Amino acid sequence: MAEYREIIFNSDKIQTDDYFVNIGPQHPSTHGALRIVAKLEGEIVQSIDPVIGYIHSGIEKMCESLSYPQLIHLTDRMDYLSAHMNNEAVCLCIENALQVEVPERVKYIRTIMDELTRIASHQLWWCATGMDMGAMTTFFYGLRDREPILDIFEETCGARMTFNYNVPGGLMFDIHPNFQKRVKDFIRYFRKKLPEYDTLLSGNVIFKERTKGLGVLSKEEAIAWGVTGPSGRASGYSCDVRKLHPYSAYPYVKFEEKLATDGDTFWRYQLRIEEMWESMKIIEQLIDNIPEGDFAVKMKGVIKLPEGEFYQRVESARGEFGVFIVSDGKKNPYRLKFRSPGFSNLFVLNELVKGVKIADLVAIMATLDLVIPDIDR
Amino acid sequence: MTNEELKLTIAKLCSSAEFKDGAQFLEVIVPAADLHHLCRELRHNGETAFDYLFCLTGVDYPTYFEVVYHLDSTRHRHVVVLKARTASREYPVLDTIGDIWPTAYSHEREVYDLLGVRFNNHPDMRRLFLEDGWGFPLRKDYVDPVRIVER
Amino acid sequence: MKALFNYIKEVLGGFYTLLQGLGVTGKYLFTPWNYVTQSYPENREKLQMFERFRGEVIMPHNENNEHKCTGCGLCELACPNGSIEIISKSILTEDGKKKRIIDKHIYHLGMCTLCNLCVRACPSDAIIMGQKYEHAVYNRSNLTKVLNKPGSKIMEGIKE
Amino acid sequence: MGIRKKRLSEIESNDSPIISTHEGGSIVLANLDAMFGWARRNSLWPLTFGTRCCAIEFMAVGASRHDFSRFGNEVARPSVRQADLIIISGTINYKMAPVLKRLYDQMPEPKYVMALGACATSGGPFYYNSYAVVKGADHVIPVDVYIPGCPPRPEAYFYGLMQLQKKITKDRYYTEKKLLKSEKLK
Repeated sequence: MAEYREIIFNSDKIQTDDYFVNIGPQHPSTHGALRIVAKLEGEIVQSIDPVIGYIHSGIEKMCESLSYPQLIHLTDRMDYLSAHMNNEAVCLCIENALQVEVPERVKYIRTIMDELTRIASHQLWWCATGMDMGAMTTFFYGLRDREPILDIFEETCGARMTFNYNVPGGLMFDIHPNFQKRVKDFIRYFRKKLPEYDTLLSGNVIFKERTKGLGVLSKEEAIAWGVTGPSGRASGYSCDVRKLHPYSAYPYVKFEEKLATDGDTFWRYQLRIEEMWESMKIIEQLIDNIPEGDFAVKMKGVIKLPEGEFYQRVESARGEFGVFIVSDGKKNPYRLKFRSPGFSNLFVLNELVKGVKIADLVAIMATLDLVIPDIDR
Repeated sequence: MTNEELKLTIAKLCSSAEFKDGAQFLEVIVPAADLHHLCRELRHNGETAFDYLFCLTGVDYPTYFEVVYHLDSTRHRHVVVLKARTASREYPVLDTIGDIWPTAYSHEREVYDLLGVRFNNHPDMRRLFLEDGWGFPLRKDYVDPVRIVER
Repeated sequence: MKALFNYIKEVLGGFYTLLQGLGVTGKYLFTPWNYVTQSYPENREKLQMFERFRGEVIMPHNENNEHKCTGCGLCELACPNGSIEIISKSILTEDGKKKRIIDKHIYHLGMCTLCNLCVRACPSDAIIMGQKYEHAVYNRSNLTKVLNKPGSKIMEGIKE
Repeated sequence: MGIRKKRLSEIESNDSPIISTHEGGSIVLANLDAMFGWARRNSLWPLTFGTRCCAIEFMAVGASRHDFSRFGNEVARPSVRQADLIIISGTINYKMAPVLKRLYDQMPEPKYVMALGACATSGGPFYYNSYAVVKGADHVIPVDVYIPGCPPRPEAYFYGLMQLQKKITKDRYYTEKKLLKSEKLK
């Protein structure tokens, strides 16, 4: 008996082992086929190891055998929530390499579509975040407001999500005659509905208590780990490509780059809500002033890039998206690399979750806004 | 800093670097032996202060592999592109720079997974996307008659 | 005392935020004009897709069973994922020349990503995007279609 | 409980699943079959198995505009043990294929599989030149209904669901079992 007492109360002799929990790849809170191996001590996370590759489809290899206009449709399937930005990045890269100046009309339409895509993406992220924390209501409200945007896309581009609307040198079609009216209707509608989001989730005391001060990322860490987009800006890291390296019609509009200093889960959440307001402001400045003109410039039948290396960065809904093309002068790229924002944002997760409870791991992961095909490519 | 000034600064830090004016950015070809040293200098030097590595990728050339580092400075807002070449195609090895920019660890794993370039001193050199025993698919001589349907 | 007062205030304030959220959902319960749900199989006759909607690739035929396709193969080249195959055959024309015309325009709907590149590539507007969206089948082989109807021929006046 | 499920090879027609009806099914058991079919087809619980863009469209199907609870398809289950329909919404690659197979094996009978979108149907955009993607989910598990489109519209999903319900209605359990026994006796 005395021996047992000694073992129980003398902690030196008790041996513990690491406890591993495997989350995914089929798990509703990992937003796709992400697998996370979490090392726990009791309920406290010690470290995690993200295992990716469950949707790896070899897009970069496939692009080496496709011509430039053909490979654009694959970028839709990478980050399907910011499909238009990905399309645009490839098109801008090709246009810059060939030194083609697209008409002003194209720039305006691309910017409006970018911002609509950003709003739609953030709405869906809002649904998913609410669901990860156990609030089913957000799912219905966010997706209800997303449907009018999808209608606008479908009327103009012909598809709801993967629309392949950009071609090198411009757009595939002109905008639909109803486009401006529909966009204005939507902005009017959404200005009324967005405060509801605050009432439902951001103002909710349970949500606030759960997210404030959780998963803090400092500015230096954010830069060193390459965390961009709203997740990086929540730490005070000014990384908005729209401001730093303006493209399309962003030089013509006035908008604010929202920054926060706390870098916790709540501010990563709050910044995305504020970005939706900013996006609406950008659309309102542009929608009435779309200049007349062509919707595409005439390109050669076979597009061949000059020899060299070209890099183009755009701001997608998740952060800085980059396209790196190595061309050897043929009609298909020699090497094509997509710098996806989610890839860098995922690997900082290990730093954020040390010492939090396993239920909070899901909350932190939700506010990093991961889209797994964007990471896996 | 302009590209010319950058050129002078980098030439001072690493005498064996070659320069090339690219289409967009200043491109610097660094010998593999000097890579880690130069990166450390560029990161901690107050004039250059390249603290943000935004893209790391590998390219397969017929006789060597090239790893391309895109560096940005959040203080000075200038960009430089570093390129390091492996000595051979059979045993491609470079030094890791993950201790300077931690984001490089995961990117280097990706380069290893897809191209087979190994990085010295990397703490966790495992496959990332694919399972052990696959070939390195982004190499130009990769063939897989079972899984790939050629068009 | 003050701490206790603050505590009670906090608890009540927390309840108030919860009630606010409930108020939003409660409002929609009693305002039927805000309902957005569509009832699909019931409204099937009335349901109209947008005119640019891309449902499948079709080849329009006129009443004489004629189409515009010359079998040039540009759509096959433009397709990024190989969902179009063109099989051509050679025939003898009246003046004794050999001519290649289209035999079968095979379209794999199960592989198509509806990217519209084939329609853009077609020089004679022979193929367009159709509006049909109900394609579900039990057997995958039913998704491979032959777009030109049997016995059809090329319309007069279409040059290659 | 071995419930024999109709496999694809047994169905030739596209529009309606013609499943051979056996002569002499008894009145009680035939009615029981019809009742089971009715109950099953009106409470299909899907598994949340989303990999690529089609998963987002599947979310849209579940949301307020389209609302799949009208079909009794209501509760998307995170665990296979509570679900009876896998909707493969997205690409399946060689790393994911064993996971999918395992999920299918863990599922209780009767189980149904729906391939949503071009990737699950045939590999879609990744059919040619891709080293990682399985060329269609039916190389891994048997699929009941294929819905092409990239991604399919919510209405297309509902049409596929109705086709699946039609198939379940024609499914036979008791009459089939009796027939199997009599075949064995011969």
